[in-house]
Amino acid sequence: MAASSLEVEGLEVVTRAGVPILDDLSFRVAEGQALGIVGESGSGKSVALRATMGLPPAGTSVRAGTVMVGDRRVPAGSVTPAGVAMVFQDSFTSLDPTMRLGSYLAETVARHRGATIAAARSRARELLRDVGMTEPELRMRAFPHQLSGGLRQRAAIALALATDPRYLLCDEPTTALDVTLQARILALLKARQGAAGLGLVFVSHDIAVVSQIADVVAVMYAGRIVEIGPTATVIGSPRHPYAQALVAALPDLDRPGTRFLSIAGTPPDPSEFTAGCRFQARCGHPGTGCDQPLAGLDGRDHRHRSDCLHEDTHPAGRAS
Amino acid sequence: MEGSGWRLLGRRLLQVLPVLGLLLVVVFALQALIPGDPARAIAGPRATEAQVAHVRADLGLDETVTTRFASYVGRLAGGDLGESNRSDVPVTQIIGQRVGVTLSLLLGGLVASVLLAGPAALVLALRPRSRAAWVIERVLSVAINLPSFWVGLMLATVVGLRAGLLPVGGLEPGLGGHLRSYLLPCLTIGISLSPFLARSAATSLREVVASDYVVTARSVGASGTFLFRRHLLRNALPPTVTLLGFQAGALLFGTVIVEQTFALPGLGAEMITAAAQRDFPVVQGLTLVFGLGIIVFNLLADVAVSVLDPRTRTA
Amino acid sequence: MRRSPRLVATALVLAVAAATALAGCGSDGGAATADSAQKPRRGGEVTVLRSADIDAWDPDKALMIETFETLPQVMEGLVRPNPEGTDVLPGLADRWEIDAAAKTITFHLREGAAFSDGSPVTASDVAFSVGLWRKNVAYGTLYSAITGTRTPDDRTVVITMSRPSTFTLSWLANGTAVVVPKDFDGKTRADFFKNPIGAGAFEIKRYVPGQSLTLARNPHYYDPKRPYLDRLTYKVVTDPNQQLLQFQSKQAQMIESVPLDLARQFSATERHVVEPTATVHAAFVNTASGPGRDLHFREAVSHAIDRDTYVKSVFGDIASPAKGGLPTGVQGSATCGCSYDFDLAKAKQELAESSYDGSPVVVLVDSSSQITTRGGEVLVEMLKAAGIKADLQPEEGQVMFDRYSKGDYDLELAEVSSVSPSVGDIFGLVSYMVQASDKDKVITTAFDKLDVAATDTARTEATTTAEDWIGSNLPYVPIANPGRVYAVAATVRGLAVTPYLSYPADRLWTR
Amino acid sequence: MSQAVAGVHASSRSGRRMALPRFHQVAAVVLVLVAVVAIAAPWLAPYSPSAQSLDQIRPPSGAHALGTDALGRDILSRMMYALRTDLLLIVPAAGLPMVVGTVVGTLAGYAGGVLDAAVRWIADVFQGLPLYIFLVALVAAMGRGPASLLVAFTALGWIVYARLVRTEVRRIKTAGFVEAAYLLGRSSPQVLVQHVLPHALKQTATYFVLDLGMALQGVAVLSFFNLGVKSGTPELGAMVADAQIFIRSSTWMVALPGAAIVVLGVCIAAVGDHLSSRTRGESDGR
Repeated sequence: MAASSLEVEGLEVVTRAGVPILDDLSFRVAEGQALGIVGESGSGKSVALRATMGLPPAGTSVRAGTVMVGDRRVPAGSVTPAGVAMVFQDSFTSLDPTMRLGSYLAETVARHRGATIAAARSRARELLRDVGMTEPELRMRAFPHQLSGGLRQRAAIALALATDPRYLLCDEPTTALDVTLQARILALLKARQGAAGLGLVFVSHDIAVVSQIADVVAVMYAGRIVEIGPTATVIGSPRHPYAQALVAALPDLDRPGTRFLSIAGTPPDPSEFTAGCRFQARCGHPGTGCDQPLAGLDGRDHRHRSDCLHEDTHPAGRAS
Repeated sequence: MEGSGWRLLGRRLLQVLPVLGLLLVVVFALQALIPGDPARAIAGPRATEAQVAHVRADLGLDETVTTRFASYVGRLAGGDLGESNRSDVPVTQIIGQRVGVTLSLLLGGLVASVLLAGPAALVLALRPRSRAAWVIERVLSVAINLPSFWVGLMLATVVGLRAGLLPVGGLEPGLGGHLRSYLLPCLTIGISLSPFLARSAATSLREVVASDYVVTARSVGASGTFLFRRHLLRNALPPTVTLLGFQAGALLFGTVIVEQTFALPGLGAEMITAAAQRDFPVVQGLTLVFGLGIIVFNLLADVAVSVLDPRTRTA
Repeated sequence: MRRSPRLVATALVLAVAAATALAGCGSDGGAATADSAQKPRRGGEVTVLRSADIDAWDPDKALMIETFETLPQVMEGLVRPNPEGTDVLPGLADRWEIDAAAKTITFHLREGAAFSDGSPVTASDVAFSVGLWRKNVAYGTLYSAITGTRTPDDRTVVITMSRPSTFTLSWLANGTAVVVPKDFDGKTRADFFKNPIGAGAFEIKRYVPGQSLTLARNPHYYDPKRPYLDRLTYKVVTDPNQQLLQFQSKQAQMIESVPLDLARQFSATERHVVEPTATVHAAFVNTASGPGRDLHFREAVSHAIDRDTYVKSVFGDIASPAKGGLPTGVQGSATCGCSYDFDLAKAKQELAESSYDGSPVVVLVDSSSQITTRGGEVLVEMLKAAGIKADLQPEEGQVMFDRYSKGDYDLELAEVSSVSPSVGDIFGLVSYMVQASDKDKVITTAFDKLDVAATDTARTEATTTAEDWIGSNLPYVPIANPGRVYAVAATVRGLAVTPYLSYPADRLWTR
Repeated sequence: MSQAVAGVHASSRSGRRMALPRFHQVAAVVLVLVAVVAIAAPWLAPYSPSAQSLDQIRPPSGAHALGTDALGRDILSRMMYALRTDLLLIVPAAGLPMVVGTVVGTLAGYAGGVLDAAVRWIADVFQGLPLYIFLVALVAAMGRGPASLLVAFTALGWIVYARLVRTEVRRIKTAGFVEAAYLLGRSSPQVLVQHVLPHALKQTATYFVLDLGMALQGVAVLSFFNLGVKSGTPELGAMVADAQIFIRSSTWMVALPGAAIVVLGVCIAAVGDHLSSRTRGESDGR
């Protein structure tokens, strides 16, 4: 049952000065599956998504890597591989302020389906209903700055869906929203994933949010995947010290009053990336040989693995 | 144009009268403050005081400023701008004979300016680190500092005299003659205005290109000229359109240097001659024309901006 | 706009002619050039560039030299100036008699004299015109000798005078003594002068104020041979460089009063130099208040000026150091027995004797004229060398005139010019300017003598008394008699310019 | 076109690294040199700037390195002293209009409604002023000197800044981060200064950099109305204007001061651009 999948292999992104942000990053998500990528800001997780879309952030460029959508191979860095769409974090700045929502959606639908304007506009109304907007007719004529935060985020999702994607890359879509809206957006994405067999890649710094939606979770640190595996096992028994720290940082509702744990220090700047383990400086139990070159995990294999030489000597993660 | 554009146009047109009224009050105040006696300017050095007084009475200059203002506005309401103190030629006729030259220079100048600024802005915004951008930056900052009389003169000498392709100055009769006569002056205006336009457009274009919504637009497949027209241009234009509106208004008088360098009879040169000789009816008439032009050009720019960018539309 | 002195066509304070200076060769072109031998050809067209338009067709509004020059081409007067500008020639009147005893001038109108609409010029037209001249706002006082006119028959006009004035006849050759139809042919004055008809050599074909004036041959002109040209076009071009360009690209064949800084860019054959003109470039002294009241101070200023250097620096030698205070080269001109020489030692000595307390001396100039401003800078340096702390203050035209009439200055650089064949027309202006220091009216009495002088020697004698008074009292300090340059294409012949810069356009012809 | 847009991101591959030192560094050095010459003019200048001589309109020669003007004054000396006058004048002459225009534009754009309309009226009136009459009246009212010059520059210069900033502010006002700042309890003035103004200043900075160069030519025009520069004082703009008539017969009299104005303008623009792009965080070290 080899369902077709989105595979990114050997992705390399460098700054204008040649400093690598991502070197040899690979990951895979199958249709109907949800891959979560979690990590602190600056870990390169959103750069990975944007590079996959061929739209690396300003001042950076994709130097190597390929993107496989189903059976079609596209060199990384080529813009907007077919079948892949993206939803961005701040819906306010990511929607063109001069365009009415309806015409923006209709134009995108017309471009992808070659539909007539009338058909495109009805599809647009349908999309607005799909993302749970009330009075779609009113919303069609609205400009982004006339919508509330939640509505704007739904509009962004509708726009992504307008290209009839098979894979949806979500770059922290709920971070700018309050918790109740967050839950509704996650439910909406979950529904789309199930109903339309959409492949989801969900990036966030919040492990709790990722765990609600992702089947498989990859933990990224300093441009590399340091742990990957089915969500339950990774959160239940994290093996890499960084993953353990992330999970430990979650407030435990069972034991109120416990102090929050936080990880000392800050992630290294890309210019300070080393070949060896990049978590050394902040790792609670540095073993010997941590600066031996590490390759980072290949995200295409979803089995539970960790990229740490001394994982067996660490106490198991907190019992889930 | 959406409803709000028309509403803005309507509301703003109502404000034309008070602004022109305010401008007229300021001009009359300035005329009262300014040294130099219009009657003596007409009568000349040899006239006796009695004769000067006679001229003063004849021109109605012996009345108080307020009465003169009132009678001027009264006649203005009837569309009468009065006559030149110097030549008794009706001001409307003077303006009529010269407004064509000024408008031709203005519109031609703006077109030249946009044609020069457009490509330059594109290179500066889309290829900021290329050698071409570097060269254009330098050319722009040189062009801005070249005195426009020098640019005009060089064009007239090289293209006009040496190559003999175009008239060196003056206005040749006939439509073809007019076009040939306006080519070099409009290019001169274009060269002196385009640097401002290019830099303003480049700045806002650069900002738009780096914006999130352009990334989104490209992520949903917008590309090529559609991306440029629908997303880049529409967001980048507002500040440049505002500047264009300002420049258009400023050019009503601003073409005086080119009018003079190419001996073209525009409104600017007439304003200077009239002001120098304290020929106030002509000064007042021209000020109203310039004021009206400035208001209209700025208004058109604001309406264009409100059409381009919905965020600027308010109640 | 500093760089465009011509654009700001101000009616300069005392000058009728706008001041210009020339850098370039000083060859004396003069009127009689080789081409007078050839026979003028009829036909052709000439375009002339000038830096300012005529003030208006109405002689009351005449201030600029262009107006004095152009009005008589369309509305000829009874008499016209001779090319040398020292006497009068027949105009609409082909002969006249002066009866000194009865104080009358009797003019006999030409047989064929007719307006451009064909109607003949009658004595009543002339009588009506003389009435206009006497009521002229700017120049009426110069016709003061005339008491009235009589028209014994349709072609004879007798002008009666309160005194046997010979000056009046010369003054009738000035550009504003134009003959117009009686009662303006039924129109109002303003309407008539919008598009006037006259009995001159040309009629108005097309006039766009401030831009261009096209004249065509007057078919009814009394002399069928003249004007030689079919058509004459005056174009207003204020920018000197543009004037040069249009001349070089054959868009124009002549330029009136080329700015002297530009003159060297024309070849010698193209330069028609008029030098000296009937213009006096002088430093007018405020004798009512400030240091100017003291004659020693005025002597110091006069001796401090090295006129040869001044002429070279400011006018580029197209001028001659002033020999007298009144215009030269016209009827009645004379030089003063005194001498305006440069003597720094004497200047310092005079300054020591004067009541000058070292406070800054304000030198007022018109900032719209590049030449007088440059003159101001040279004058200031020369005065400083003599110990006078001079402060140059260029002012915009009307502001300068305002400060001048309020006495808010010490020295003021400007020019005074004749506009008719007689030096007399300037006396009125000079007496007005020097009234503060001319307590016993020397200038006015000198004019009265000149007015009735029957012979040239009598005229010169009258002028000399005025010159001597000016030389010894220095109400103003004459500096130079500037020249003028006309640019003329090789194809244009017959240009003869009088010292007061009028030229009969009907004598121009093209080869 | 989208390649062009993509090019923006991947441009490091296409743009060749500049071998020679950054242009703006060269420009900065030139400006420093100019400042030194301006300060040291009395010692460096071979002649007194106002010393007239009889050898007028002489081309550059041994005696006069850059030739002499219509009054026989040494052009090199006059240009040195002119730098002193101009450097002191152009910064306030372009700076004041920017400050006034930006403040007024920001308030008008931010407050909107009546204030916005009122500012637009006043701007239209100021822009419509008859320049000639206004300047002569200004001299009559305020007298000569730098004060009236700066008033003239400000009165005529603030309008374009106000209009540019007003348009920008109206667009930024609705931006998310502005709303967020409010939510966090910032007061209006704080929001204005910390959040709205920096964005609006981008357009102002771009225009200001060019306006500095233009101020030189503005001074020449105003000196015709006896504003600011006293007649005879060496000033680059006035030198060009005075020598305009000699442009074809003795070109150096216009070309030399004109070239100085162009070089000054180019260097100011280069350094200005670099500083403003540095503040915008795009220190791409062009």
